[in-house]
Amino acid sequence: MEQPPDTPVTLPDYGEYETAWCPGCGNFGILKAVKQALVACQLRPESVLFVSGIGQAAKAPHYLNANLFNGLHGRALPVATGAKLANRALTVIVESGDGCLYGEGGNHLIAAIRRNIHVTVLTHNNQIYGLTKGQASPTSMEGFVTKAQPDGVHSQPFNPMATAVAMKAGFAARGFSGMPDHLAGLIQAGINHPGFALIDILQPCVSFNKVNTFAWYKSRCRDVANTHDPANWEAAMKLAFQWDDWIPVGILYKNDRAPFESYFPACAPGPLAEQPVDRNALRQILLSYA
Amino acid sequence: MEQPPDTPVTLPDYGEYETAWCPGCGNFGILKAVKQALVACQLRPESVLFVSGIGQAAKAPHYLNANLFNGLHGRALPVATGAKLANRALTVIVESGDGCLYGEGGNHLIAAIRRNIHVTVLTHNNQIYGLTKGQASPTSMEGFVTKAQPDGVHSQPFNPMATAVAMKAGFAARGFSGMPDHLAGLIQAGINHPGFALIDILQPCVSFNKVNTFAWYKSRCRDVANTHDPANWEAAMKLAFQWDDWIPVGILYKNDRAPFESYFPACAPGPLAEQPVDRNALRQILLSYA
Amino acid sequence: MTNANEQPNALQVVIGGEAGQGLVTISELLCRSLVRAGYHIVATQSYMSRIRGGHNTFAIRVASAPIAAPQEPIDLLVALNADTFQRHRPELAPGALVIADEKEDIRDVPVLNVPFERLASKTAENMAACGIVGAILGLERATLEHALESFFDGKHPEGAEDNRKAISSAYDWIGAQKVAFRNLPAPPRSAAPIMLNGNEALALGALNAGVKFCAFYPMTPATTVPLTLIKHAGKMGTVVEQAEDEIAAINMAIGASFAGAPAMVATSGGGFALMVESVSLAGMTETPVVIVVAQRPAPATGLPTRTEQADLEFVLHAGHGEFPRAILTPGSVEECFELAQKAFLLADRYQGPVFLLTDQFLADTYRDIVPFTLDTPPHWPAPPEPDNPPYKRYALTETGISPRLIPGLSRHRVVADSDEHTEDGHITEDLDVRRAMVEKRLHKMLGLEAEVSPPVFQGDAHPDLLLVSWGSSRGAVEEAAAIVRAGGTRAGTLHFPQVWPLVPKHFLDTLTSAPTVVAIEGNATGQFARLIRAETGFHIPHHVLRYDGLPFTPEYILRRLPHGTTA
Amino acid sequence: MTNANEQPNALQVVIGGEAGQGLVTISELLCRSLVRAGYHIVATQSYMSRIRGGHNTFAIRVASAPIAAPQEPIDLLVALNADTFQRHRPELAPGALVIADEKEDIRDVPVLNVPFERLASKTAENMAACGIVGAILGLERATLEHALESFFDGKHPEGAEDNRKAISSAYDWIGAQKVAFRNLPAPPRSAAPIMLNGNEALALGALNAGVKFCAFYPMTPATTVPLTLIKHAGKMGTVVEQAEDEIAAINMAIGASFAGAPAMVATSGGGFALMVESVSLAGMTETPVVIVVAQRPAPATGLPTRTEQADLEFVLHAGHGEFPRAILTPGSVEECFELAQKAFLLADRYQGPVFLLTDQFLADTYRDIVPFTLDTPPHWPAPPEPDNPPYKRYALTETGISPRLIPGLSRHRVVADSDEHTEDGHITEDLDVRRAMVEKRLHKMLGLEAEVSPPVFQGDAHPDLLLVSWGSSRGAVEEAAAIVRAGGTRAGTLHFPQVWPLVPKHFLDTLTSAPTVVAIEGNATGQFARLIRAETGFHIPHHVLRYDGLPFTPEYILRRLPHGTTA
Ligand SMILES: Cc1ncc(C[n+]2csc(CCOP(=O)(O)OP(=O)(O)O)c2C)c(N)n1
Ligand SMILES: Cc1ncc(C[n+]2csc(CCOP(=O)(O)OP(=O)(O)O)c2C)c(N)n1
Ligand code: SF4
Ligand code: SF4
Ligand SMILES: [Mg+2]
Ligand SMILES: [Mg+2]
Repeated sequence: MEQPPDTPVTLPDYGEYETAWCPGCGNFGILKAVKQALVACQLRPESVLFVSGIGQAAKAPHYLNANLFNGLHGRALPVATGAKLANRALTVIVESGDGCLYGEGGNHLIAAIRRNIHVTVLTHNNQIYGLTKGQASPTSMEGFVTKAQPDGVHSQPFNPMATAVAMKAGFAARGFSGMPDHLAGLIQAGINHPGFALIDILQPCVSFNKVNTFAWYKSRCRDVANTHDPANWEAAMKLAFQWDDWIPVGILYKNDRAPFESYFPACAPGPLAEQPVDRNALRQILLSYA
Repeated sequence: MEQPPDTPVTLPDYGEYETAWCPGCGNFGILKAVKQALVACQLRPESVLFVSGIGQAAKAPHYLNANLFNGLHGRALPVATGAKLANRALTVIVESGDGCLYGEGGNHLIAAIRRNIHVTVLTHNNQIYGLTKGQASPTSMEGFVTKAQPDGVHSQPFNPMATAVAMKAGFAARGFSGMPDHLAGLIQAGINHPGFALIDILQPCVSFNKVNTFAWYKSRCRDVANTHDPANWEAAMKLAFQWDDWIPVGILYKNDRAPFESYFPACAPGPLAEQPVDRNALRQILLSYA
Repeated sequence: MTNANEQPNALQVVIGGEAGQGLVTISELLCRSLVRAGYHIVATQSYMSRIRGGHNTFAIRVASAPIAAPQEPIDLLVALNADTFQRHRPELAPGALVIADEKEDIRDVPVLNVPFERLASKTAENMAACGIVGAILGLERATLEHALESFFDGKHPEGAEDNRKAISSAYDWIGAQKVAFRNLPAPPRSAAPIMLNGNEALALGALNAGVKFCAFYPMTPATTVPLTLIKHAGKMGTVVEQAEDEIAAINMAIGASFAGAPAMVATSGGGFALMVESVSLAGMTETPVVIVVAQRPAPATGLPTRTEQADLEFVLHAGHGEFPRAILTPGSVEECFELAQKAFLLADRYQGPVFLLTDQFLADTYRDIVPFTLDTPPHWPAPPEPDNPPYKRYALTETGISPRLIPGLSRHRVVADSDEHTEDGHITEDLDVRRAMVEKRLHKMLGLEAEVSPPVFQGDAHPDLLLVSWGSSRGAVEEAAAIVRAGGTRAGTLHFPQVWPLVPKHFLDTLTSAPTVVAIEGNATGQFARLIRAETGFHIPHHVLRYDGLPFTPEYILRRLPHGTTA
Repeated sequence: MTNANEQPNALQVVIGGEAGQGLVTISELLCRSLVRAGYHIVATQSYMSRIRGGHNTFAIRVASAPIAAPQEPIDLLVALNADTFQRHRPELAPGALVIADEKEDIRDVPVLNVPFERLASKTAENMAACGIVGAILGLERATLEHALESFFDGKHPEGAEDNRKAISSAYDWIGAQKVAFRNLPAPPRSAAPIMLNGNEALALGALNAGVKFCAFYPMTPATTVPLTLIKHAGKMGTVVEQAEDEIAAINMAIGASFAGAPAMVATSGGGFALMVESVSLAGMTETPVVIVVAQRPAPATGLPTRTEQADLEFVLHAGHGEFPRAILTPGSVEECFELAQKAFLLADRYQGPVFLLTDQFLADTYRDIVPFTLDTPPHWPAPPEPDNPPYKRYALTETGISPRLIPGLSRHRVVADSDEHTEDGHITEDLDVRRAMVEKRLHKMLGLEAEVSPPVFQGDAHPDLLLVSWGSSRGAVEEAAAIVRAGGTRAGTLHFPQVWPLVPKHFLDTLTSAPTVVAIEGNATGQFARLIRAETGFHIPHHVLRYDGLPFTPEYILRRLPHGTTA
């Protein structure tokens, strides 16, 4: 199974696993696209670290062959941030649900955008809490009816793209699980973007979201690649709000701020785990307390 | 001391107290403006509930005569939300610091904006953690140096106005503690706005923020009232990013979404505390489990 | 020694299949029909943390006489897929019957091969299975049909009709078969029982106590508490809000409670962990709040859909600093209702956090219940308005209880602070005030102790074997003791419906006078036994522990009792 | 019975004033000078939760012989404002001297009226006070001047010069006065001690242990731990990040640790409360993380700048579910250094959360320290790479410890999961695996028990009076016992530098054989005594508790010992 490091990476390197998802779930398309992107990036499994939270989406990285820290609901981003700071050489990818990343984990998303840490976030956005059996998520549309919201959702949905663009995130893109090749391209671009990348992925949940179905998304999602310059902030902001008959998918916004980890001199020489403890320096420090 | 309810409310109704703030702190101007606004709104102290977190700013409501729940660092907004839902008749005002509301409490801010609950938030934004002796806050500018950030802040500052406008908050305004009359007007408008109102108040911290001083703010803050229509979202978005020689103060954005509490039929008849338990209904419900 | 399954009046039906096969629907329908027909049930749900696929079961123990616990041996196994048969084959009781599709190749055990395809449309096959079981158990066809009607409640007429037909064909088909299966005696009761699981009962108890506000963030196995409140929110005038996270949930509840609304939250271990800082806030500001912690196996995410009792010490000590609390641990669906009411009463009276500590097993288990009487509602007096200002929210009193007014509902201002505070609620750093306030708050423990629900002893006076339990294992423990007794050993049980505060005089004599004491706990370290020792010095030498995610059964306990303790 | 203050070799200087008067600067300068001159110090900070105004003190107990605790009586009171004199007047020892501005009207006690306005510019008046005290204590002028130089370190030359002048004028002025004040014997030492407070020592210990990552959210009294790391981050190659909240802080540390960096967090009760879910995560994923909890009085926000020991039970049981942990409770500044190292060692070896439980008193108290030797660094071995794939992160082993590889640093993939997992780290709902994993994790307790830092006994063999303590009260307890012994009673002390796990054979004999045992704890309910009882059944009948926010002193303890226990 082990390949010498100069062999090209191929799809089988990332394996095939049985999943715990419902047949027809949009997660399958995302899983496919992720593997495709990793191969396109020629990243070896042992150099990639997935970090996920809890939810149906968060199980995704169990279904490919890479390093994984499957942590708590809502807390993938700080774990990813710590891991990236500990070892810049790791490709760190966060994969989780809309509830996990925009609900429980909302504060970390904002902080990660502000930091611009080089972590790629893949949100499986099914506009619902799947694993807990169908309550509204932060992205559920106003009026959306569930068992927990029998009169419909009263809160305005969280618009991840608008918030990311308003906060001038390093990289903000929207994808659709039903366009896996297109999505793979976005993920590849996100991984290669040297800073924070948020990819919000529209994903039908066949079990609980009977409004935003595959067909619903399919008829709306169209790529913006040919008509939009991601450096154009105003245009990006407009596209972020575009959500009716047309939902634009593609890279909405991008800039070139320096990644957070570049500010830490300690991160430069290599993994923190391999840095020695300089006891001579420490001795000097101790004496400075005289 | 007790006044019959038809006596007009005057400043002395809100009292004068000794504070624990540093002489010269911007908090004094805010305290003054708050009292002025409450009088202008002709609100009786017993009908007003302040909710605050922890920090120098969060002490503010101790220095006036009204109901107060001074809770945990970062958690003022959910307490305020619960209280407002329990009693719509209360005027609920959240007062706390930038660290409290945008740092520890970031997730609640986003949720409160989405809900559009009728709560007025006054952020004492001194761009620093005051009470804990001067670490960077979410609004500290890039490069800002503190003991905890000796190489300067590397994160992009949180822009509360940009985020609020991007999220189409009910009411978003910026004030300056050095313009207390202007600020009082904003607070009055915020209280009267029937939905969520965020008022970000620039506030010099004489002890720890030696960059964004009174003079620094003073020379930059100018009102937008005459030139800007808060219904104009695009213009509001531009103003939200305006932060150099000119920092616009005033109401940047406003809309008329229905307040969150209006969706709960149970909130309509009056305070939940005064609603009886309908045991006949409950008996019917019990039997429906046969 | 007899076994639970040998009770002539009880038998166990297990329905197993994948998530998404409609297992829950038909099982609930069957339970409801059995209850309406007057049977007693203990119906336990066991499911995986996924929406489709996997392996789930619904185990319905049914009896003509009262029963209290699930049992292990299966008398009637409905295998909705092949996997179910393979998994549960070892649990089949002597004389058990398996019901499976005729296409499954099941051998060596009595099997009823059902031609489901012929009996029902694809989507109604599960309903045909339901009909088969109903018929075998001797339920009237009409009973099932009526239960089906209430299920559909006039909605989806096509689906309803399809399902009715499936039941009908099943009854028709089985009439022509010769099924050898032991029948249950006819049920003796004629009362009109209802069917509730623990979470439903808990929510209804809260409603009767006057809950007006609930905030929650979804978390298995607690979510059905708020969902039950939501279902009845319109009629009961309750505000229920799904919060952005658990921290928000409990702070909303505290805010609502401060503003006068009896308030609660419901969550499980990991969600509760996020509430811990605010438990301390409720303690410091003396704000009533009822906190439901429905336990599941941890640490961390653990096994989200299984059961455990490993959060006792965590809940007992959750929150920084020292302040009073009470922890109620219902041992049955009825106790969920009763103790939910008590929780609100205590929270109101002692002004602080009160816990209802349940678990997945109790939360999800359906029982037949005699409808509760609602005529003794707990008392929520309007707080007396002190007439001499200044009003002092935290006035130092003998009981530690201070007059609580509601902001906006009196002429007074109400000030609460998470910092140490003076009697009027304002922040202070006066260290004498500090000492007085610590003592005032802790003084409330005395009142709480006076209102403790004492442990319930059952069985022989002066037993040789004493089984100690808390929370959901009550039924299994009491049934195990009954079997031990039937075997000739003097046995008793001591069930704790409240684990904090503990009042040693309630139980210490019972403990010290029994030759053999065994603690039965759904955790790996014997947390309650440790607590008893911390409070009394009494060391419970024997343990029966379970931490594999499954609930206690009488059989599980009997197999693990110390050697020589049973005759 | 003698009193602490009657020790001929010790005296206490208290400097009091408002926040913002430069109190900390001059006190630290004075301490440093005293330490450089060879004196022993215990310098305790007592401050309010505000930036300007209020009342703060810095109490410097100074001695020619080793001392271990603060004392109450004041020998030299420097009153930077009138309020200081009023507050501390009752604490003045016989023969005490008060130093105050000549404008203050202080009577009835010996007072040195200083013309501060003449001695220094407005901003340097505090430094003049510093000079006065230095001169009275017999410090050489040059010692203070050198300390001032290191303080300014070449920066702000004008301010530095102003301050130097103030010291100089103070020395000149006092030369002309006749000050009657008892002098301390000259210090005996010639070693070159350093001066550290508990938090600094803790951070330096962590650095020596190899800490490479720390995330924090500011919280008094923990913040100076990360601030110390930040100060030396450049030289030591440490990454320190201020997180958006405490939940982020601990998850960042867990992420960094998973990726191989020895990692820590530091916070206080309320902030720790937010980390509780992630403590359970570290337990489940078996990720090393060192958690510093610097206690302060709670519940909730409590008294942010005062001290308490009321989070022991909270920290012990924090986190849902059951998993191993260790809790180290340093009793001195030296133990902060030592136990910080041990914490990293244990976290690494047993792969989970390890706690350092300190408090505001210890965190902020300066002591003279003999520089630590750094030549016995703890061992961080590169994990051996198993050569037969598949690599199993959670392989079941006899010790419960599984081979830990670092993702990206080997050929293997490393998979960790907060759900229950198989040996290879993947999510499972297999209930047999569950049971095995629970047992594997708890099995690590055995190893932890074998490495416990045992309690330290001091004093007479077979004491009649045994004082039991944990954490920061060690010094006060040991001094109190010394005084009792000097009074003719056989007394001993048992200090616990580690409170979990407890190994009864380390201490049970000592406890049971002492006629009178007293637990000394900085809380209101006797938490550690309860823990001892839970683990051993032994009931400590007497308590000396303190919960007003102030640290223990020998005097406080002596006043509260049970009647008849001292000769
Ligand atoms: C602290 C905490 N709160 C709640 C839960 C329960 N929970 C598990 S998954 C989930 C929501 C899942 O929704 P989402 O993140 O959108 O993922 P999806 O299942 O839809 O893919 C929740 C609330 C939890 N595991 N932890
Ligand atoms: C959970 C928690 N974390 C940290 C703290 C410590 N703390 C108190 S105030 C504060 C920051 C204050 O900054 P800000 O909110 O901006 O208010 P300011 O003092 O500047 O007015 C912090 C971190 C706390 N009390 N609780
Ligand atoms: S519940 Fe929804 S999101 Fe989860 S696996 Fe099924 S279809 Fe996918
Ligand atoms: S520290 Fe800053 S914010 Fe706090 S009172 Fe002083 S000046 Fe104001
Ligand atoms: Mg989702
Ligand atoms: Mg601030």
